[in-house]
Amino acid sequence: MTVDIAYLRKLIEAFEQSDWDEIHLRGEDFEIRLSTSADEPAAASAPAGAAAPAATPVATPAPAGNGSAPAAQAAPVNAPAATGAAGEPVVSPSVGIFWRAPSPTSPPFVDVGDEVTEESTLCIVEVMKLMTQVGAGMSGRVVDILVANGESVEKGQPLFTIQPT
Amino acid sequence: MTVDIAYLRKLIEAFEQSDWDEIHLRGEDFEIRLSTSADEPAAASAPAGAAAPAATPVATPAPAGNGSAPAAQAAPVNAPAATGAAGEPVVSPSVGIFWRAPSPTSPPFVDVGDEVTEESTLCIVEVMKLMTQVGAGMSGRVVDILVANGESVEKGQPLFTIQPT
Amino acid sequence: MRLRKVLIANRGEIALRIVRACADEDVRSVVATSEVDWDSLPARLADERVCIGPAAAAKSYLSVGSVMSAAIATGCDAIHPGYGFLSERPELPEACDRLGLRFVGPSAEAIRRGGDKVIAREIARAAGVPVGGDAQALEDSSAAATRAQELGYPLLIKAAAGGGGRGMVLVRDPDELRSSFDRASGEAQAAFGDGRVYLERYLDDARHVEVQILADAHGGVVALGDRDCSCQRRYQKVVEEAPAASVGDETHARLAESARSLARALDYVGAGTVEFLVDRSTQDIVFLEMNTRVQVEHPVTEAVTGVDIVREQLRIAAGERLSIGQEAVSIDGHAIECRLNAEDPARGFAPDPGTVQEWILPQGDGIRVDTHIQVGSRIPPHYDSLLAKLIVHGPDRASAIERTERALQHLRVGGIITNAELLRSIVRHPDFRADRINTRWLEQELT
Amino acid sequence: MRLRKVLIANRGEIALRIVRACADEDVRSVVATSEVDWDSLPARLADERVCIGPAAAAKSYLSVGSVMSAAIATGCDAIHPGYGFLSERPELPEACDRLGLRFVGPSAEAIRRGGDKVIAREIARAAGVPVGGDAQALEDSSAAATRAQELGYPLLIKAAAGGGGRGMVLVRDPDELRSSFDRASGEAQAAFGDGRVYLERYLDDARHVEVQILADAHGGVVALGDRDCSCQRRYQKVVEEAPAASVGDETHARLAESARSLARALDYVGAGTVEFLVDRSTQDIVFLEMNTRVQVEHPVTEAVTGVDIVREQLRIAAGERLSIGQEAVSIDGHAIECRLNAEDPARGFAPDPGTVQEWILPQGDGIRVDTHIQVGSRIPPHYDSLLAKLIVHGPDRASAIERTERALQHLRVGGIITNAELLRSIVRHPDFRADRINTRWLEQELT
Repeated sequence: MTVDIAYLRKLIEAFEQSDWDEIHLRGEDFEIRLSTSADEPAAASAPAGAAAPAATPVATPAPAGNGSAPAAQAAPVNAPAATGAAGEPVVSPSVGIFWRAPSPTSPPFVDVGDEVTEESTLCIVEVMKLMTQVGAGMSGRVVDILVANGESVEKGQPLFTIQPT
Repeated sequence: MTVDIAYLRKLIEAFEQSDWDEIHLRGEDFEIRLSTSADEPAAASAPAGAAAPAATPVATPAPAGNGSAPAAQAAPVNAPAATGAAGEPVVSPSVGIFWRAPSPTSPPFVDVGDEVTEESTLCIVEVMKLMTQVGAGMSGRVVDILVANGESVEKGQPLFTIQPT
Repeated sequence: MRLRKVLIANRGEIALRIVRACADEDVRSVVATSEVDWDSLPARLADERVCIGPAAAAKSYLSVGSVMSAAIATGCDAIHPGYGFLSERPELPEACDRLGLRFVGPSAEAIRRGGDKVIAREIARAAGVPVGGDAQALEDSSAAATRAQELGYPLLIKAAAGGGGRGMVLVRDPDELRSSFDRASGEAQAAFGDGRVYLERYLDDARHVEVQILADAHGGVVALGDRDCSCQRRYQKVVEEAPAASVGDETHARLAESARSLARALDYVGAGTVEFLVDRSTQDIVFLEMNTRVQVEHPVTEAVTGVDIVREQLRIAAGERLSIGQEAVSIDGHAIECRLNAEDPARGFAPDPGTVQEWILPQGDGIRVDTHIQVGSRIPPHYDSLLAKLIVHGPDRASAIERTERALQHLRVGGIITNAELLRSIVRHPDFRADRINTRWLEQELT
Repeated sequence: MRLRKVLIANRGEIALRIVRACADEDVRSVVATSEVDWDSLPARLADERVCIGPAAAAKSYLSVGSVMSAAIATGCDAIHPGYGFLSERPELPEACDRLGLRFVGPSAEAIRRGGDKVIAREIARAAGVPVGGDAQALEDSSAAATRAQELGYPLLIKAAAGGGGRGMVLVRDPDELRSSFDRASGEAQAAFGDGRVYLERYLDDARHVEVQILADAHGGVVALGDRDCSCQRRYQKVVEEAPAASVGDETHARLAESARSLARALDYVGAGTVEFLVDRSTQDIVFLEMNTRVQVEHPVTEAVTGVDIVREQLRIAAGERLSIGQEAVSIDGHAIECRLNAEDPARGFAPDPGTVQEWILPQGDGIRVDTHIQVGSRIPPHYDSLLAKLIVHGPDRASAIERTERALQHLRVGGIITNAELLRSIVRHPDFRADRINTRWLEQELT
């Protein structure tokens, strides 16, 4: 099926009157992207609770209209690529979702350059609603963060690089 | 599990006192073959009804005893190999089992060298209890029978070669 | 004496059904398989499996020697034959008796007498069960003509050794009888090695109604209500129901009492089914035949009675008493079974073996599916085409039909052709919904 | 006005359940999926599917904008939220109202008032439902101390915005109250953005009993009997039953009447559940909370009442009357649900995502499995761990337990670790069989 033009009009109208920040729909044979800015949307933000920043809505409908099916795979997992930063890796204890902050509205646990101790929490890995805090396990300085917030991670995948002190 | 020696003894005894002509059992880790003769057993005979020829029983138990699993596949399908005999093929109308006779005790419909007419029945192909008679569809002489009695056949597989007259 | 380990001499959904009943009764199970069934679901779920021969049933599932040998080699103390294959061959219980195993089913004698149409009819008649015609084989064509005159046309000439619709000829007048008699007898001789034939009243507007019997070795004989299996094609049942909703209370009682009388007269021990025809206008009942094994359609009776028939079979074979008495049998609601077959109604119901690519079953309250199929299952060409039985239970016939229709709608099968669309047409049809069908309805209306 | 097309804003077994209920009601279905669920069974079986965002629920299943947009773009006239995700967020029915769609559930107002613990308790109290403690938020620590003295210890400090076990602290004496009050209020503020707390009587030997409610827009309010969900771990239900067999007739009636009163007081329209604690020794009942959506465990109620709760939800949303009145509700037998989760009891119930390699379900009379899993299904790490619900119905509790035990025995799952063995341990346990458990039993006995 393709999208009825009347439905599309109604959708744009609803979007303009809403505080929804970005909409991206894909069906069997259509794709619709509406955004409050012309930029590419940011990645997922943090666990649970939808953030709702109000902005001047600028609708940019872009129905693709061809028969291509949507990609069935989720966000790609970052490969543990060699980075320039030297140090010890902190790896994920399980498969899951990588979260840098305890809630959508909180600041990240750590940033590059921060000093950490053995007890410092670096991130949360969420698996099926179970939140596991990942600790540094060593004292040192965060020299690299290898995964973007909200991405899927595999068990044993390096998440941070820490330069021990 | 392996076969208990007491069970095996009981089986041999039962076989010797029976009119069973050949027994071939395979389990996860054993294989037993009992036969009334030392020869390899003949292939399957004909549709339905167990034949029961009496013969002097000679038990030849042969438990394999190793861990090899039995072959899960049925009798191999004869490839429609090129034969020396020239003529027209008669092919199977469907997947099924090839039977040369209407019953286990009947003689075959045709043998190599027999003359056939358009109306002659050459064989039965059985699929899920439905018996389909396969006719010659031409006048001529049977020059080759390409499949052994009781074997599985595929749709379109050549069954007979007929030299039209 | 408890059973310890049972050899299951069958395949498909009924083998799986028996594997599970064994587990439920705390009895070990061994599935005897042909080569093509080695990796089948029942074989994998049983405690053990043993390959007894090639795909051709004559050398595996139909071989008494192979089945007996497998039972002995694996240390079984009983054999469950399921339905079809060896289940009604007296040679199997005979071999069990000889070799000290128990047979989950009646004695060889009961199978022989119940399976011989002429003998069964004579026993039925003696037990007061209406047989609609003769209980004796006819000498020759002229004896037949005399007898036919007394019984009145139309009549069926039936083979004493026939069954399931095989070996019968309809005759409407003396001319047809004369021209058909010798041929019918000759064909019976050729097909069954037994040329005896008899005459039976032909009911052209009748329902197929059968009674489920359980009998133990202590004299307990229970009728678990009846089933209506009128919806059939070429004597193959397609949709079955429990109870038989079109017959009145008096007929229900008459059927149950007739079936119990017959079971008693046969000294029957085990699960069995007594089949009748019921004339739609007169409600006259006529004994058809006795099936001395568990029936494909047993789950509809389980649904409305709450009795697990296969577990009862195991208990009976162990010498236990039935878990239920006749007075405790009550019928709760209505149940319908649809047989999903790998066959193509558009090509004259030609069987369609192949590999199952998609297999999505309905789910929900009152829905049961008995099946051995999974995605990736190969349907071999060597055996029958039954893929699954959809059994739906509801508080009454109308709601059971509605649930069945929905469940069939939710079924998705890919890779092979099935009769699902025919089943949908049946349960949607006004005649079926109004329960005004007879045994010829399906062939005349929908196929 | 009939529904034409429903957007299902959920995933997993409940999405599939709703897809089928839509088909049964002759309504088109559209499943809104995240990227990882695009090829899931509900998405493939729906009439249409639309991908509304990435795997992270915050950007897909929890995004009101994405769900609303998907409903509009696909021309739906209603949204079914299932359970979890957006099902109890008033923003979704509000958006539906604003944009002219129907919401399959109660009004935003009813969700808001029913979901706010303090308001719900006040409404319950006013409707004559025992609330076991206060129905008002406490000003400060000293007000709490005064009130606690009147109520008597032990007590629970609970967050007004909490639920499902989150935001509660047990206090046994004034010292503990003093030291805990400010922390509890602070944590509630941090977790829910709402620091209001109240005091509730703590029953340390109680059962969790809940009443299923259906209410239509024409004033019809029906209680479909109760369920016992005492078998839980960390406030997550594991095994549920209907009816609650341990309470007497008088308590059944009191629970049903309390639930109906509360629903009427809330002007409730839709399916909902009113949760209570029942003191095991006194049979006192205490209102816990109201869930304003379909419950995971709704099938046990379907089994014993014969009412299809999800279809009733669709009918209610279409403005139709309930198909059943209170006087027609009767309880037939007993039903048990076991939740099969992808989690490892040996590793502290750590979830175990992965790919399902083997998936063999039980079959048989009285057995229902609701699941979205097939062989090859990948269990994503983003959502909850529910794989399947096994629902077993029997004529009484003992036979339902026996059937459940057998059905669990026949279940085979490979490729992922599940809690199947825990479920088997529960139904085999003498305490469970004797029905002498309370809400803390599972954690104390088996985990």
